[in-house]
Amino acid sequence: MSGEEKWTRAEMLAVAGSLQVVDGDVTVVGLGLPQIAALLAQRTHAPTVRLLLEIGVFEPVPAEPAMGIADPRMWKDATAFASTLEVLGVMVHGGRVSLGLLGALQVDQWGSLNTTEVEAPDGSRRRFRGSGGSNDISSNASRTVVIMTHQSRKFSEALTFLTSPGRRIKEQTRATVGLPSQGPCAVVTDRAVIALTDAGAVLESVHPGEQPDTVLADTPIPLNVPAGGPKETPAPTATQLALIRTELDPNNWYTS
Amino acid sequence: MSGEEKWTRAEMLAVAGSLQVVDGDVTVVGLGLPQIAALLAQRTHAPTVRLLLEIGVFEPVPAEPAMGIADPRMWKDATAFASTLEVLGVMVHGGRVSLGLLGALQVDQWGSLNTTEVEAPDGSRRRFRGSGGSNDISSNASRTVVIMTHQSRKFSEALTFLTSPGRRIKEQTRATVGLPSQGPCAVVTDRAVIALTDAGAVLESVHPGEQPDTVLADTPIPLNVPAGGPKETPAPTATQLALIRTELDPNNWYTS
Amino acid sequence: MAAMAATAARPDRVVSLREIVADIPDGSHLALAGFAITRNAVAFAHELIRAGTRGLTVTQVFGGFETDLLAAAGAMDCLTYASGSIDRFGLLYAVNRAVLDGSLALSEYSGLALALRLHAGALGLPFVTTRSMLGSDLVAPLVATGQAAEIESPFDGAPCLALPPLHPDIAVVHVDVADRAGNAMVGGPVWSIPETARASRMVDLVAEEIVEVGELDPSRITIPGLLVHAVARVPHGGHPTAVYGHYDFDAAHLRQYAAASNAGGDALDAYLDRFVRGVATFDEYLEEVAP
Amino acid sequence: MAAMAATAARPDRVVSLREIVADIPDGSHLALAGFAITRNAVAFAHELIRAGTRGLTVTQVFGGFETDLLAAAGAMDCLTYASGSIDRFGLLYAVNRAVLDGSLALSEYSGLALALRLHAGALGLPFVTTRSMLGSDLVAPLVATGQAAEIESPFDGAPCLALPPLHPDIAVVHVDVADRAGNAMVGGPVWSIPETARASRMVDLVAEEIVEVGELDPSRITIPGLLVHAVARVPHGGHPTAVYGHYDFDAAHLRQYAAASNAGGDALDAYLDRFVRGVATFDEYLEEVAP
Repeated sequence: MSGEEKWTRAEMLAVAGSLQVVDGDVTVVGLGLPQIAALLAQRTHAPTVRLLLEIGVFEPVPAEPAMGIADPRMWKDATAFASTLEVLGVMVHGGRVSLGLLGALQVDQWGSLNTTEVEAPDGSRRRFRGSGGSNDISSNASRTVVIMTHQSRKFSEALTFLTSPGRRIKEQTRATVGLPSQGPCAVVTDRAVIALTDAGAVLESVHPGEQPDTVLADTPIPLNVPAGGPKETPAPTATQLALIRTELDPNNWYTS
Repeated sequence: MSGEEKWTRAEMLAVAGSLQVVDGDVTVVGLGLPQIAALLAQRTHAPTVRLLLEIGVFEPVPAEPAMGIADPRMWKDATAFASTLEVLGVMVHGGRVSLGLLGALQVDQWGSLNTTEVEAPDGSRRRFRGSGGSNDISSNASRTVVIMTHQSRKFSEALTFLTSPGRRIKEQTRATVGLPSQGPCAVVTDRAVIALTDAGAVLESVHPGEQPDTVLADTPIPLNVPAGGPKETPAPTATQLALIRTELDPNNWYTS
Repeated sequence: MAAMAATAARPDRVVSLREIVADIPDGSHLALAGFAITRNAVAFAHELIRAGTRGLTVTQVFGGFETDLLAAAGAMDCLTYASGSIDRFGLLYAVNRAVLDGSLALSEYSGLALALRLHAGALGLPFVTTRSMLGSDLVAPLVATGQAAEIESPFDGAPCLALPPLHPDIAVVHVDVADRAGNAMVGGPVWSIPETARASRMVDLVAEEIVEVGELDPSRITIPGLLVHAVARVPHGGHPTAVYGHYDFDAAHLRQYAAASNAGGDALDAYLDRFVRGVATFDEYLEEVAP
Repeated sequence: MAAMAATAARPDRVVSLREIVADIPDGSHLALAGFAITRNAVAFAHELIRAGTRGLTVTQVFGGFETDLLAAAGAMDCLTYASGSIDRFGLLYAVNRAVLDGSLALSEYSGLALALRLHAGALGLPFVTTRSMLGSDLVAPLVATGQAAEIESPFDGAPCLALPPLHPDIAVVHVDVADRAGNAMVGGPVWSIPETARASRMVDLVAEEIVEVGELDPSRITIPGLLVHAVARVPHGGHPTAVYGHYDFDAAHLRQYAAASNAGGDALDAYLDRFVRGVATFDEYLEEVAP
């Protein structure tokens, strides 16, 4: 527990992530905490957010916790069932998605993501999920937000594998590479909100109870600090916490 | 009436056209007489012919006469309703169609078709339907058969407009142009059956009552005659005629 | 910050046909989705003609009655299509006449090629490739106007035709039923309706019937409401063309129109005056054709 | 020549699951269509493992339980995918282990890029283009192996990625219901099922239920029977994954499998011996998991 022990770090992360959703956003949601953040936004400040799942689901309004985007509980009250070509193609590649919410194993200062493979200090490799729609969403959505826990090893100037492109890709601009949108605009962790800009990453806010210096020390990428220091992220409200605990994740699958 | 006045020319055409269908063919059918020929084959010697309509219809078994492929009567008992991309794309362009049955305004000795525009001797132009799926079918089906009435002006070594490619296209082979299949294999008219081969067009058979010389004179394209002369096309059977008159075209929309 | 129940805030996209037409400026690039004598957006075409909208570019894979009506009224400057007819009732006489007299600029494709351009537009693909049209006279005018390019496959060097994506401004589709949020269902074959709607920057629907959100089977949605700008209810709005599962085409009326369109001039003007310009609404037209 | 009534001669494509598996030689290129914990062709994977089929290449846009099972049994030499997991239950541990120890060659794409390769295969397109994957580390290994090419649009010079069509030998899809001629319906979202089936040279189906031709709504057909080689009925054949509208996933069994797959070695062998190799049919497996 953090923040005077009133919420878990993962709850804080879900809340801070949800605040990145603007009402009216057309949003593709990745597996895990992005689901909880999107549903929390849908149930609070962004009732008209339009959710899309790459499995081929339009505008679901899930009422029960789900084990992932392949869990039919996540498809509840969808307006249309369709295909991956329809969601990742027509909606994402077609430029109709305003926000992607993605998880990551590793992120660089431009918001490029690794969801494929990491290397331990001893040189051994671990493999994860791969791209799925993550690359398509990072490449094509108007903006994307990365939602992940904050550990030093997850921030790197040299990703083990660049699965999904950020605002710059190996010193190239997105336009040079041929990508249409601005790309990632924030990394939200369980300790801070890092804004991504064309001038680099900025420590926008730290969560209640966090010290900016400690966060900076645990974020080994070039990270700017605004004049006057980072703000404090708004604390979760009782309503948000109640929603997470009683409806969105009562079994603590995501927010323990 | 021809053939001892027992059948109309259009009936003979429908019958001769139907004989080009082999049982088991996957067949895309164009508007007009090709419909009647295909349905006649389905109701006689080719009961397992699989019909497809470019409007997005799989395996219909029409029981009533239809005014074209956009007439819902033509879609009866279909196994699947789908899209043009599914029929002209997956089935035709994907190489899964063994036979296309097409109409034409004008044909050359290689089976290239004009369904777009013709020029009268006075230089005035008349415009028709355009390609629709005709070009796609001629370009991609394993074989195609042209079904049309036999008038001298419909045969030309120099088409006013080459809508759909034949076995050779302006002296180029299909392979050179980039087309996958052999292309048109026959032109069936209300007077004769002309086989199309890589060595040129051959007057394979003339219909009962037709004189080979007259047919040749009315077919102003290079046309080979087999040693021993053309065969006689089998005459319509009573069964075929009864089917056309009582079920397939009782209103004489196509076979008057 | 109040919590909300797990029920959706769904937008209401229902408007009148007149509002749909009022949002279409002169010179717009329309995508139509009828096919010969089936599922034409006839009520929409009537309203557009009454509004006096001019200078339209129309893209439609398979032209039909609605296309010829717009040509007859002189509403169209440019047409992109793969073919057109009113099936056995006749050709698109008004379209063909306008092409020949130079008042209508025509771009012609094969059915698949034009469907693929719309499909590429729908998916946001940089371009799409095909073997269709290779060697035909369809290619040269398209290449000359930047609508196609002859290239080789980077994988095996095979010749192929590249086609750029197509993005009409506004698609107008006649559907069986839509819910109030615009999720719409088309019964029977759908020809090029899916990619025509998805390629367009805006989608308007005319529906035989409108129901509440949640009443339609999500597995039967042909056009997701998320892509839809507005939907208007016009029962029988496809007359005289057929709408599968709802009504047959009106053969007598199609014959009457085909004769007028083929004749052109005063005969066609008389048709338009009586059935389109001379009525205030589509309901009045329906009374005129079947009093 | 006798005339026939206007009723169709429809083929009967119903066979047993064992016959489907017997037709799949070692070294085949299979296309699978499950997604994580939903609609996996588990009965098929079991039968394939019991048949001892080896050296398979598998293409699957989103890997899942079935994919890991084939890796666990050592049936696969090559895998082409965009991602894989068993959702919150875990990763494709057996797949990942085989990739790291070099016994499984992996080609990786983005979800859209691989779906587009299958889509191009389905439509017979010379190649397809996308902006996805540009700039990422996914590109270089694909370019090096002829699976992608960096090109420019012939229309505006924009950089894009060209991808060749993909044609697996045999697709195996678990469907809700098929008729005896193989016309099949999938309820709920269909992810990459349509293009996975259409890209493949042959399509086999496993169906929860089989009905007579004519009983299904032609507007609800996900895979036309014309593309289908054979269909076998195996109720509950997706267990322990979910089949929408039929049954939920079996969380306890997925946890049990995930633990065994993560542990590997004897634990995974014990799982396979008990639930796959140690039973003669899928019905026996179903009794073993829910006696």
